[in-house]
Amino acid sequence: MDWIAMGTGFTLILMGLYGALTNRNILRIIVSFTVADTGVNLVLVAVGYMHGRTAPILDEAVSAAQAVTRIIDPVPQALVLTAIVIGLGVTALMLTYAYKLYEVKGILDISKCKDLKW
Amino acid sequence: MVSPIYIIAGGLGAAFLLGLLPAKWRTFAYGITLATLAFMSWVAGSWLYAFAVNGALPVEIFTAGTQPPFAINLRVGLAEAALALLMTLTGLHAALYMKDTLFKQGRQAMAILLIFIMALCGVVFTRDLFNLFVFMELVMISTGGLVLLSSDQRALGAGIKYLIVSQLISMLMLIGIVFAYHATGTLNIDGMAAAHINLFKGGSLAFFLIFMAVVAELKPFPANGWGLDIYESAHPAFSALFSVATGGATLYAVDKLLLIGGAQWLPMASAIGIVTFIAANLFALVQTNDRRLLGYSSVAQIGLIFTVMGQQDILGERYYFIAGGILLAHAVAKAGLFWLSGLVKQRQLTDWAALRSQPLLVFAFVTFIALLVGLPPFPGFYAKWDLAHLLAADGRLWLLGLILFGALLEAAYLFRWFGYIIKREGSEAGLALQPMKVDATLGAVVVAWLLAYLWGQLSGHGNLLHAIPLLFALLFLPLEWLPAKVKNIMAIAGLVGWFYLSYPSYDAFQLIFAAVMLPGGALILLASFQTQQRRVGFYPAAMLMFAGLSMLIVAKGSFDFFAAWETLTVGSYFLILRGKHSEPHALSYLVFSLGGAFLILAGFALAAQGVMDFQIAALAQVAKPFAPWVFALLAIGFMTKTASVGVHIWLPGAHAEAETDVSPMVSGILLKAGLFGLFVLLMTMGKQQLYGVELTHVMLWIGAISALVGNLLAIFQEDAKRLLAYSSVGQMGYALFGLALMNHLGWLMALMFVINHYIYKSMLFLSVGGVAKRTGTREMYRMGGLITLMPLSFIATLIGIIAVSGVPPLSGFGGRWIFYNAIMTADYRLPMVIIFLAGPIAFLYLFRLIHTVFLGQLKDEFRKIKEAPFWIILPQMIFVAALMVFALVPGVALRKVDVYLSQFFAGNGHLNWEGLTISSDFGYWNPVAIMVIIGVIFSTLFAWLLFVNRKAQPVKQFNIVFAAERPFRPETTHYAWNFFAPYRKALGFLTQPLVTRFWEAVTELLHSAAEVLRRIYTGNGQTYAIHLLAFVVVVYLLWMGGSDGI
Amino acid sequence: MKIPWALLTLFIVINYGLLMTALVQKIGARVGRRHGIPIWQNYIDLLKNYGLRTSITHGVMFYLGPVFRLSGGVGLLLFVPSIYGSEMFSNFSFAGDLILALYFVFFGTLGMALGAAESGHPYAAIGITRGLSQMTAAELPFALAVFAVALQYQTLSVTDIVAAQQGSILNWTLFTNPFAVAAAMLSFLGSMMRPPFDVVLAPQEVPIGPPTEYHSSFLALMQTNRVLFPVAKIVIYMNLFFGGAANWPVFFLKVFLIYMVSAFVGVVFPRFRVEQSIRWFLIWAVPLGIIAVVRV
Amino acid sequence: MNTVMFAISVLLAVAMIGAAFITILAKRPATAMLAAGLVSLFASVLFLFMAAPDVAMTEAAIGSGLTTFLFFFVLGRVRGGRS
Amino acid sequence: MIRRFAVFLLLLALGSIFVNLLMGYVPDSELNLTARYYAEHTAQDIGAANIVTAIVITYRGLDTLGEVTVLFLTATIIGMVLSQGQKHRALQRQLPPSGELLTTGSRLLVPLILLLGAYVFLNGHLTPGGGFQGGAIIASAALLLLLTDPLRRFSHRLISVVESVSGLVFVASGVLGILYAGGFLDSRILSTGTFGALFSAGVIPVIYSFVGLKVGAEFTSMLTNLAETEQS
Repeated sequence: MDWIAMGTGFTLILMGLYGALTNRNILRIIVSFTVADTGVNLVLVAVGYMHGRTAPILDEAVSAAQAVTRIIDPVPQALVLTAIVIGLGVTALMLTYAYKLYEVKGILDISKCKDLKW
Repeated sequence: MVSPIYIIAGGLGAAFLLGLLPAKWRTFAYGITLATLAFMSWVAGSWLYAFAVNGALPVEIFTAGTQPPFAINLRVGLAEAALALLMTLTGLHAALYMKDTLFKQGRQAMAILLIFIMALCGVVFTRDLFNLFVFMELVMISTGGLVLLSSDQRALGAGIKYLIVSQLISMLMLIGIVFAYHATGTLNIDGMAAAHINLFKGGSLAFFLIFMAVVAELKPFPANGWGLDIYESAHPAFSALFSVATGGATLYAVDKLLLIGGAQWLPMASAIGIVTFIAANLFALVQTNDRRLLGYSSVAQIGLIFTVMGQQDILGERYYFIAGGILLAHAVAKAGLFWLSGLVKQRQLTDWAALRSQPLLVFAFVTFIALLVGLPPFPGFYAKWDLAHLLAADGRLWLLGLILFGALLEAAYLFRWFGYIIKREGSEAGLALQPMKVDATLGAVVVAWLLAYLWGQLSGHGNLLHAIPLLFALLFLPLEWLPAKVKNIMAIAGLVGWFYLSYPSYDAFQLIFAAVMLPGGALILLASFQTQQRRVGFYPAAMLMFAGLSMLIVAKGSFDFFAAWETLTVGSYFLILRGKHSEPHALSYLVFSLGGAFLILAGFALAAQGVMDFQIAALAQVAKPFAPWVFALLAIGFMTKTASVGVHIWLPGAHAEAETDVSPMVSGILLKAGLFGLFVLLMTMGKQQLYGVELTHVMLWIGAISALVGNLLAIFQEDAKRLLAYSSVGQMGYALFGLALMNHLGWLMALMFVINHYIYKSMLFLSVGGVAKRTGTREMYRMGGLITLMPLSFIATLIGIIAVSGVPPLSGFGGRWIFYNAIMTADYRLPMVIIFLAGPIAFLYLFRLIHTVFLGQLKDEFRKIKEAPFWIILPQMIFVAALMVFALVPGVALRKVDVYLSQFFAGNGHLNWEGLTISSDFGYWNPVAIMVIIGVIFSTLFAWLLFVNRKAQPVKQFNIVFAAERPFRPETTHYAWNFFAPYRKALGFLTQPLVTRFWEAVTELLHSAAEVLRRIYTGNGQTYAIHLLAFVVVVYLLWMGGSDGI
Repeated sequence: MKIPWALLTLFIVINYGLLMTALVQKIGARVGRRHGIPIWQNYIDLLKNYGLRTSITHGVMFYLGPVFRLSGGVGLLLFVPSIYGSEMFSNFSFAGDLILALYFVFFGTLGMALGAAESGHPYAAIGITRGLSQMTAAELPFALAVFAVALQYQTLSVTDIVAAQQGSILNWTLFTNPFAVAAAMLSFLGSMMRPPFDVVLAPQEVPIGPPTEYHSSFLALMQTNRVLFPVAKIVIYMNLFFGGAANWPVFFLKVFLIYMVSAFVGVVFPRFRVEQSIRWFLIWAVPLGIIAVVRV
Repeated sequence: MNTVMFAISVLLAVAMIGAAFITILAKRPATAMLAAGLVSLFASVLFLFMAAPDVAMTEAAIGSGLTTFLFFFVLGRVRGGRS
Repeated sequence: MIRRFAVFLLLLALGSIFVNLLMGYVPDSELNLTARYYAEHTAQDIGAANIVTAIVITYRGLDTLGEVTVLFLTATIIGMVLSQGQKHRALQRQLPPSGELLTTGSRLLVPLILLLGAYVFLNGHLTPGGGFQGGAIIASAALLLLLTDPLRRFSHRLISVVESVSGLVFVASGVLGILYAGGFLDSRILSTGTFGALFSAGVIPVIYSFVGLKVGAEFTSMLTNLAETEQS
């Protein structure tokens, strides 16, 4: 399963980036980036996955003593949690920018936003 | 001592606290912001003090009460504390600077600023890879916020471009981090480093991704378009932060990463860094927008530091001294420049001319660009020195060359900019001065000088700011309010006094140069008495030059020598720039001089082979494979100063356009610095062979061709001062020739040239300067017949040209006589042909000078002009007297040196000074007898002629025999323009400006390359992202190629 | 006491010069089947001009021009020993060696140029530019030859050079270093102000070149120089290349023969323009000089 | 690993890639946004399978929920996002 | 078209890097050093059943603090950017009221959602979920209210006070960690309590609650700020 997730993740990243680098509409760029972000998250979780183990939560099923042999690596999950939230933050920020850009200049086309160059 | 974690906790807490305040309490919120930043700075500062002074050990901060790698830990050591202090202080200044903007945007903006600074400190402190990522994201997002503080609406576009690229960067980094974690089982940086990530399959690839992500934040070429857009459009105070704080923190993050990656990544770091350094400097060359230029410069500087980081394997314990020196210099300078840019209303570089109304701000600007370029006494200078030595010791000469090339480009555009400030149109209206902003900028100036002092103390080479001549020169800065006359007295007293004090310490050889440079300078300074008012900027510049000269003469170590060299170069540049139309010429002077200086640096570095404390005398012991190269580098460097052919094109403009009293200084005195260097070089290294070619023979050719080309070009000049300037090229060619003869008399002749050229060239420049001052033109064909109106100037010129041409009985003949005796023992004769041809040509321009200015027909518009001002005439008359004395008794100056030189050429060649006759192995010469015989013949005939024609009346101007016509207009009768037309027909082809064309082509090539290449920055955010991707892919391919595919 | 002997030398040379130049003119005329001037014509001219008084002047440099000029000629003569082995006629050669003589040549040239320029006459200036231009190229082979000779004898002292040529005619530099002599003689043509290199004086195009404005005693001084200077210069050639002269008859003969070289060339060849003569010297004379220098 | 789980995850992967295609290629921004939300949603299911319930919850709530809403909020304010 | 092709090529290259990563990837069969430590020590050291939560709040608390700050930052920036235009805003247009069903439904649902959110973050140390998820759930309540009444105005003041106070509490508890426990952000300033109980795992539930509140407030602030911009 981890191979599938990882493969899918990488595919999503590449697809997202393709979308982000070829669409001119800023909103579409941002959307494409969220797809790529999801791909990254998938890869991250997949790296922590271990066959035949359970979630890193100690309960009746998994006692503290058995934890070492029963649970999967919790660290990537913790990282992904942070990454998702940060991803949201960046997305929100970009959206705000897009909105503001639209408000100020009336454009959403990144290729028209070239008054700074060279 | 407060734990450094409070820097982070404090910043964060205050940011959250700001949210509690009512939106209206702006002042209170601002107070909290400032207090927090001050607190953060204080904590960082106190730790820095503890580390630096008390030698405390680095502090480890374990969060969550758990040891790493299981919890995040932070580390604060000397470097971290220094960076934190830098960032927090910059932040504090930025907050002060942005007061208006922050008030307008309210507490939210202040919170963002606090978080930004806090996050940067986090980036520096953390030892956990993922934590690094989090802090970097914080930096990125807050950057996104702070960019919007700009009043420039284009900042929006810049921000979104930045965010797009940042998205890519964070993705790469996340993937890299998780795979690195998978490979090593830890997220701790030190843990990963210990685990040798590269041994794990996939681990090195993971590291590659992380490395690329962080490196991309350094804005490497070509993946840096977004950064430039931010620099151009953001609020200047933020641009400063972005350059200084973000740059510094990211560099430190990369430094930490290199721990993990290990030595195999160092070459890649250097490669990326140096490409960025050169590309960015190249592009900056064609910028006209100030902030974008500063952006390119920031990118370049960070690229340079990155290059240095890649060299840490050989830099050893000097690594932090060098990288830190460059980083701090960059930081203070860039912050200062960005802050200055906030004071200037318009955005073109030329609009900065408005600064001229505020000398203090001009001084600030100079300080900043000197910091950036790495001129003494600033940290970059010491860093450059050490870096060059360590690189050269390890044979990384290509890299050294590239670094110096990039630095030269940087100096070129920065000083061009300075030229705009000093020379272009501008008024106070172009400035928007606010006390807060000005204070912040001046604060940076103070810090710059403090750093200069600190780095001097740390350098181990002796602190340049302890050098009395330099301090004396700097003393004139606070005294600028005094009238010029007072300052002139001080300057003269200083020069003479210093000469008197150091007199006992000079040997015969040094004494010649010291006499020309110090009392000689004082003599020329007499002419400066004629200027009125305060003459702001003249004295610090002049005294800087003289300080450099006086330090040069006595320099024992190569470091002192080089420091003095750069000092005098910079000082003279400022002096030359003062001329009315000298902007392009001063720039060309500076670029050539710095280029030469860099060659000298490279030469010393190569010679020292890692010995930091290299003595000049030890040049003699340089081993075989390096020796000829050292020789060539140093020789070319010095010859740039003497304006030998090929690198002479700066001289005519620089000397001709300088002010009346500056021309003699830079011509009569400054050129001797190059000769001094050549002397020292030849004294220590002697003859060297490169690929079987005797290098002194090459120098012979260069000297001869310089003499010929200089003289030839001089005869075709219409501008009197340009004529004299080209004449200097020729004269220096003679001196170089004499030196390259490598025999006793050749050197003696060169020394005689030092004295002679100083006297007659100073005299001629003063005389011509006085004439130009009275007539308002330097075009000789517009003058004519001034002999009756300006008799004293005429006498000075007459004596001057007789002396220059080497006609007996004046002192020029002595030079020629020694020259002939010298070439008798030369082992290589062909170049003599050229030098023989050059000799008579000197007559042509000299005659032209005196004929077209003083003889011939007086023009109507000049009938009422007066003799040149007293203070310009006085030194000329002293020079005339000196010339006579030197002509009669050359032994006064030469005897001791003659003995001194004997130690280099054992046994043969020195002169005999018996009574009044001077004799060599081949001939003899009695100056007094010559003077007496000629004097008697001359005066007898003259007296007789006067006697028989005692009744003769002066005739009217046009009372001449004129082919049946009676001329009535002086313009048509004064034969002066295109004076040597037949000569041009015969030999004009030799004066093809090939060299000029060559350098123009080089300049043109650089400019058009920059113009074409910078088009990759299309302004499209997606393109920038593609650049980044391409950058990653290319580096990947290079890395795979370099490591044969791990 | 050197001074009376020096004055005697001067007297001899001036008289010899006056007669010789007249004689050469006479010979030229006779070859051209003209009657020519009487042999004492130069004396007449000179005395007449010395006798005249002027009432006009163009300023101080106007005086100085002829003074410089003649000082240059006299100095040149007196700094070089005239008669080899004669203490009386060694003149003031103790003051300096060959280099002094070589550079003192320019003294007169420079002074003349200055003086003529002071007249304010544009033609004078044109003549000077031509003269100076030509001189730069004409002096080069001579300088090379001198250098070659000095190298050959390892001395710069004229007396020593002459001494080295004694004994046999084959010891003359003419035979020991023919390239140097050839180069020097070509240069000699240029410095004699005779055709084909006399455009400087340009009797046709410019009234009479630099001396246009000179007359009376000014002209007298210059005329004196015009007879003195060639001889002085030839003395150097004679000493360097043709074995010097041990007594006055040999002196007269050698000077005359050397002078005749330029006179002969002058009647055979047409006149060069300045740029042509510059090229001519560079193409023909300089390579000879270079060979001479390199061969030694 | 049992076959059912494997099949489901393959299906999810295919669905995600399909949705991602729609995101990239869709004409209307709204469609793209919805598709992107779907990608997130499928991903959160996959996370659940991969024993990462915390991540699954977060992805569902934030990645597919809030983010999509944010998109629509902005989309509504820029005239349908036409450039 | 050229751009697309270039992008495609570059992504192909990037893809090959990814493939290399994939090829080099060998799944662990045992927990690695760090994970093993967490598996072994979390229960007695921190007392949290959900090891992810223990890591997020304690071991990697600094990350989480940063993460919270990211949201705070984003919300602040959005507030700052969007408030710039607000002064010039024209009068709101009158919008038709939303449907009866939605209004009633929301009245019913909002308290439930809030409760759910609170449950999620309070139990973060025991079960899946925590402050972020809970915060998002709380924000969805606000979202619902906005949907029913687009003109509804939330108190910015309240939101920012909640935001700031929660943030300060987080920082303060971190600082308390230095004073009373092992270091910054050490959650053991309160007793670890009984393993598996609600009030256990030291200060984790407290922090997670405030994180929940903060995240909720920040999401709400983002949403309302965007909602308050003029609908054009």
